[in-house]
Amino acid sequence: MDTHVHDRRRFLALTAAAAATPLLAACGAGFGGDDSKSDGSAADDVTGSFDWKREKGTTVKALLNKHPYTDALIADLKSFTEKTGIKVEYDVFPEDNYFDKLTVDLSSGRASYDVFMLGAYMVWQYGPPGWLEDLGPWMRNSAATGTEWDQADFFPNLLQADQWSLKAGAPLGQGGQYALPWGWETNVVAYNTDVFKKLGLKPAETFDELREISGAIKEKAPGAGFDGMYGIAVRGSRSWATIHPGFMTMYARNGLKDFTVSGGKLTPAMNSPEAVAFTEDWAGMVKQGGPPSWTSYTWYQCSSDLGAKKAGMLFDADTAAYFQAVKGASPASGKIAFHPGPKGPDGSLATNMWIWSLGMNAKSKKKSASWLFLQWATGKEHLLRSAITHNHIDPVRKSIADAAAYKDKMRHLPGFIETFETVVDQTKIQFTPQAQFFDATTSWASALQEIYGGSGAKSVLDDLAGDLAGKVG
Amino acid sequence: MTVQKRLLGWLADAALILYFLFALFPIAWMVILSLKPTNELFSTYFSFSPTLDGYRTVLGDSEGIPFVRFFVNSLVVSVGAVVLSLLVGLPAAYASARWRFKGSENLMFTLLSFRFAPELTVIIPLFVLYQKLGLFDTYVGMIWVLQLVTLPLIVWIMRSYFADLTPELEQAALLDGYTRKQAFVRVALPLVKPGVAAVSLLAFIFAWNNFVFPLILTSNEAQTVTVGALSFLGGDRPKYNLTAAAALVSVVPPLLLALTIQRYLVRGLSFGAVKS
Amino acid sequence: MGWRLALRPYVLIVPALLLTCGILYPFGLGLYYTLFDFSASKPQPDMVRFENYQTVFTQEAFWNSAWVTVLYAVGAAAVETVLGVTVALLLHRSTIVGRVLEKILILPLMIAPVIAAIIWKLMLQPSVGVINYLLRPFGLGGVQWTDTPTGALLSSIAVDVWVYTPFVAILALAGLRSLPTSPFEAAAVDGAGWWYTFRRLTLPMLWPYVLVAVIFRFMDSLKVFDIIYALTEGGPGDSTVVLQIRAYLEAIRFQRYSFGISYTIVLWAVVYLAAMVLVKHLGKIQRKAAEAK
Amino acid sequence: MIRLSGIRKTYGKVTALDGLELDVREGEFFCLLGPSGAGKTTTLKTVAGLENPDAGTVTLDGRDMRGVEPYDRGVAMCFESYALYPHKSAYDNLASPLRSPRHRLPADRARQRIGEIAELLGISALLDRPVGRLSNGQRQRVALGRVLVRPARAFLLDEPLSHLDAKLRQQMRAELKAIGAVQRTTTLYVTHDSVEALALGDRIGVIRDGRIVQTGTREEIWYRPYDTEVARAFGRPRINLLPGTVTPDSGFRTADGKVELPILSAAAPGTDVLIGVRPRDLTLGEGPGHRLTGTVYVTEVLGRSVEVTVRLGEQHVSLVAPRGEVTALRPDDPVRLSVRPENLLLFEADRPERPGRRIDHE
Repeated sequence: MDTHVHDRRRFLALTAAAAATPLLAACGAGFGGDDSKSDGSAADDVTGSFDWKREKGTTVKALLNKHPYTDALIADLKSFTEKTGIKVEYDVFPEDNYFDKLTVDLSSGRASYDVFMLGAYMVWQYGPPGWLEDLGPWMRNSAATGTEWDQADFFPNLLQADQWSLKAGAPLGQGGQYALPWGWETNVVAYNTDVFKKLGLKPAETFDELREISGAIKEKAPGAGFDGMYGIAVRGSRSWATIHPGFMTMYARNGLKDFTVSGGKLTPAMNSPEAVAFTEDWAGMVKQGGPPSWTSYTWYQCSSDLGAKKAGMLFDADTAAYFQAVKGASPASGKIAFHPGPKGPDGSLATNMWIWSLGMNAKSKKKSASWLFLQWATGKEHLLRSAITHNHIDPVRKSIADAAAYKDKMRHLPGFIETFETVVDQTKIQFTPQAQFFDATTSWASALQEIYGGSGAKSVLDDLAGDLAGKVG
Repeated sequence: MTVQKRLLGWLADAALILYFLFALFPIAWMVILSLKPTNELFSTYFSFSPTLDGYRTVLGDSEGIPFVRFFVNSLVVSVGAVVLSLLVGLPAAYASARWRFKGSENLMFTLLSFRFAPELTVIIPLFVLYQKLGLFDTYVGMIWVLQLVTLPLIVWIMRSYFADLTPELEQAALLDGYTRKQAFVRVALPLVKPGVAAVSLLAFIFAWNNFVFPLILTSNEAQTVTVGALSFLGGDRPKYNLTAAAALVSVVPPLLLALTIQRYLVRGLSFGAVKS
Repeated sequence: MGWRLALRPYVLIVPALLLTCGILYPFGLGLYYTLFDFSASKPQPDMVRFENYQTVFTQEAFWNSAWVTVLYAVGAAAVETVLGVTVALLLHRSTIVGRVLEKILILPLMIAPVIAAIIWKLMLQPSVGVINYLLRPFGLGGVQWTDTPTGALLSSIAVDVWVYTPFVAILALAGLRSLPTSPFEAAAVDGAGWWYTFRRLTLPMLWPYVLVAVIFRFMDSLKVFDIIYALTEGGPGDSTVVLQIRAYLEAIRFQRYSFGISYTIVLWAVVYLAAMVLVKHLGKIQRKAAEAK
Repeated sequence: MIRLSGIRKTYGKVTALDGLELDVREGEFFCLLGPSGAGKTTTLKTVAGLENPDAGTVTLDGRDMRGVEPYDRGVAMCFESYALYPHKSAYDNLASPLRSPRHRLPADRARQRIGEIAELLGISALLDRPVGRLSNGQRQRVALGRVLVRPARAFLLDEPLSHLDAKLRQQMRAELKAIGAVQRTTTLYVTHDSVEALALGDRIGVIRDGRIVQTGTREEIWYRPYDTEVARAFGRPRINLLPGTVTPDSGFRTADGKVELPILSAAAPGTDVLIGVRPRDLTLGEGPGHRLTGTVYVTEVLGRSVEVTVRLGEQHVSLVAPRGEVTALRPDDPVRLSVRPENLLLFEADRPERPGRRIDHE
């Protein structure tokens, strides 16, 4: 800062003088480029032969989101401690506020947590400031990683989803591995078999059919003994989370892009004529066959409506439907079937996904122990156990997806495994990676609400694109 | 009493009951929710198989959420915040009510304005600061930050309270041979007791219900019930029954406090709240 | 020894001052942050002086949010005032019904606003919510409470009203209980009607008490966050994006810390000014009320 | 002995005391008389150390009291509001000084002392009552008791009788003067009631706008009032003040010429003056001194005597006559009045900025 700035600052003398130290400390420690990139990875310090007991006696702190995967993890922590002698302390936070918590924590540049849960989208936000440890060197170091971890066993698209070169618009699957897939959700259609049978419906194979069926259910189901039932539950709240499940999946199946990338420059594409037409159709579907008060719908409302037999279909994470479908979970248990959902005009089953991943704090002072924890938590042994005895479903590992015990467990849900197997290879992150993801998708959700509320899709999406061009480009 | 008057009386009672229907229905609904098993949450409205499982789960620390610990944390932190605010705020309120010293008006107003400051202004700086000072996720840290909630309320209301209390009582005590401190403790303080009780209750409730500060500034060690109650919503299904049960359990301390000081509550605020 | 006397009030106030400084410090820090372009994508922030504020004031989004915030605050404070005073007046008659209900008046205040909003959201959900269920016999089963901009704003205000009306009612009731009885007896002897008594006696004398409650409520609802966050998240569209929601999104969700904090500083300034005006007004009203007595 | 010199005290823009000088002698019962807002209470509180003067010195028994805390000044004060502790019983109020570090007595001696005082004030039966359930008169006694119960260098009594009804006030006045402790102890007594001041005060100080206007015995105040205000303050019915001018032959003449009186004071002819005569110094009918004639305007019975208002030209004067002498009088009846020249007081005419001062005899 030059002297001119210094003068300028004098009027703030009191606060500034008092404030300067922590701010600079925060900047220096939290965002400083120099200390994190200087000399290779801490993984290189691990040499010799692989040993689970290497970090015996250490304690690792984990920040976890309240989730069935988490329940399964916590239930199994004892075996990790037995195996490694590492103690795991954890904090569990409610999903609505989990990322606020994590974001503030990471941005402070402190290592209050060594490991934490995150989604692939968060890599785009947390990666560029250097908050996330690149796990690549750890995976590649045979002294740090046991052979049984078996990297090849992961579905490759999942592993790639957590890889990025930290450059806006650069495709995933290149650069550092900033998190490891741990559990995931693919976005498909779940439907109430009772109402489909009664009304003689078949799962939609095209988007037009989906819209038709949605409207038909809303029109006819209440008269056919399904009190208050509407066609299709999709998220609609003013949140980034509204975009990524059903909407983005269908958007992608229509061959649409959020941004176009050329020469490293991102151009918003949600206002392309095709995208405008699609968005109009989507809003129309919601109006005709969607939930009342759609603009307040998060996955809580979507999934509970399916469970309460108020929604004929749910186009959202397969797990959201799964937890309503399992025996005794809801009135609709046993009456929920799964289907990949409508194909795109060209037959595409491109599907968007959410990956609960595990990441490591770049500022962690216990990286070696943290890596052992990540390795164990994403390893076959734990994941298989939690898939079978708990509800850690939608395995990230092929070996588990193929395991007979797992298939047996899921078999009673009509179409679940078939659907999973159909879409798994075409499921990937359909968004263009960029750091302003949350701003972009929140505005996008807001735009959807406006279109749903009756504003012209073209002008709303043009505004959105104009706004985002400034922020993202 | 004329027929017309009696009729009006009934109408007034009916209006009152109408308001209380509005005020109490959500709480009644929370009670119903808390007694529902998870799988009947949305299937029926008023007919269900009531179960105390919700409460068992919440109080049994299952679901991975140590709610009982959060409960104790909330108690420690809220009581601590109110007690600290009283210790510090009562003398300040007294001083500013008794002596019109230089800058007292502005000082008091600034203090009040903290009550209305957005929590987000401080939350990030405070987080950095707490991490540095080791106050993150500690009782001390929470009690400190909750002063933002409790101190201005207590100072502002108690100040008007002291201002309404004639200074001659303490002056009489001085002439009786008591020191100023003794006059404050033996004469002024007992007289503002109802006000202290009422304002402490309000401060306690606001501290107890605070959400953003504990969310960001605590983890497991000092986390409080409000954040805890919300934690039950996550997981495989939104478990409103557990959230409702947790919320109802966490109403117990403020409710008990309110019942204890019931006789002070309205009286206590009656002359305190006014003079500025 | 004279100086010791002059110093006494300061001595008493010092602990509070110290504590205030403890609170002030992070505020100063926050204020200081706003002079930089501190964000996740700008790891090494530069001083930009007042650029953040310039951006805030030139953004259409800011003015929209400011407008929504004012609507919300005025709406909530107004309804709470009218309803709270009405409830207090009804309770003040001390009928048997009133005495029983008075004991539970404070209950809604004890539910954390964020939880209250979640429960309300559940109750207002047309598909499975109990309110639409109960309204079905009246043909109102299909009302989509939060689905339009107006509906969403009104629903949020309704939750605010639910939580905070007891606060106003308690203060108003306290005021009613402390009014002198002689003017009312005189009015009764003069045969004054209910409305006259209310307008000419009750209201002017009660007003200072109510105004304190109104000030607290108005200021507090200007910085509403919990309720809207849990109920509408700011939607539909931008219709309920109040300033604190915008600040939250910017500072925490989008990680533009400096910019987000600038929003809160502006909000604070607005609240500060509004409070100053109201408190001045309060002083005037109190003097008037004192004369009325 | 209490001495205040050059005391100034302001509250913001309001000046409460404006260079006040006051001297209360040892053992004296001194009444400070003045209208409300004159600075009486502030004076008392300044003596007690409850208010710190902006300038000037307070001396008690010759010691400068600057910086001496109230509890170290050894004075006892009875507040106009009584300032009884509302959360305590009458007994506890009386016991309060005796439990303080300054005047502590062992419990049994305290009880005995309180018993004596309660006996003296006739409140023995009330001691267990909370003060909220005492009548005004009873509270006043308790407040007085709290003053008397402890040793004091001086008593400061602030309108102690003002809230009592007339009969009780008269009774208390007598009792107060009869209390031994009061007789022995320097007492500064504040009142707005001139009758009270005349009845109680060994000396009286008249205070106005934060200054002492006049100090003196009741005779001095009565016969040599400093100005028309002081003259008006004492005596009911009020003194008659007739406006007029000094004639070239050193007489007094009203504007309409209906009243002419000789004057003993030296005043330049043509000066606007007020001539004062107290109603009781005017005699109905023939008597010694000057005579005046007029007509009856109105009569008003005051117990055994009657106040007669007589029209003298355009002026009215009041006089008090025994009832027996005036029973026959009807309005408009012509009457004769007489007044002794030595009972005539001559004042400068009142001016907007200050009341007219008395013009002294030669």
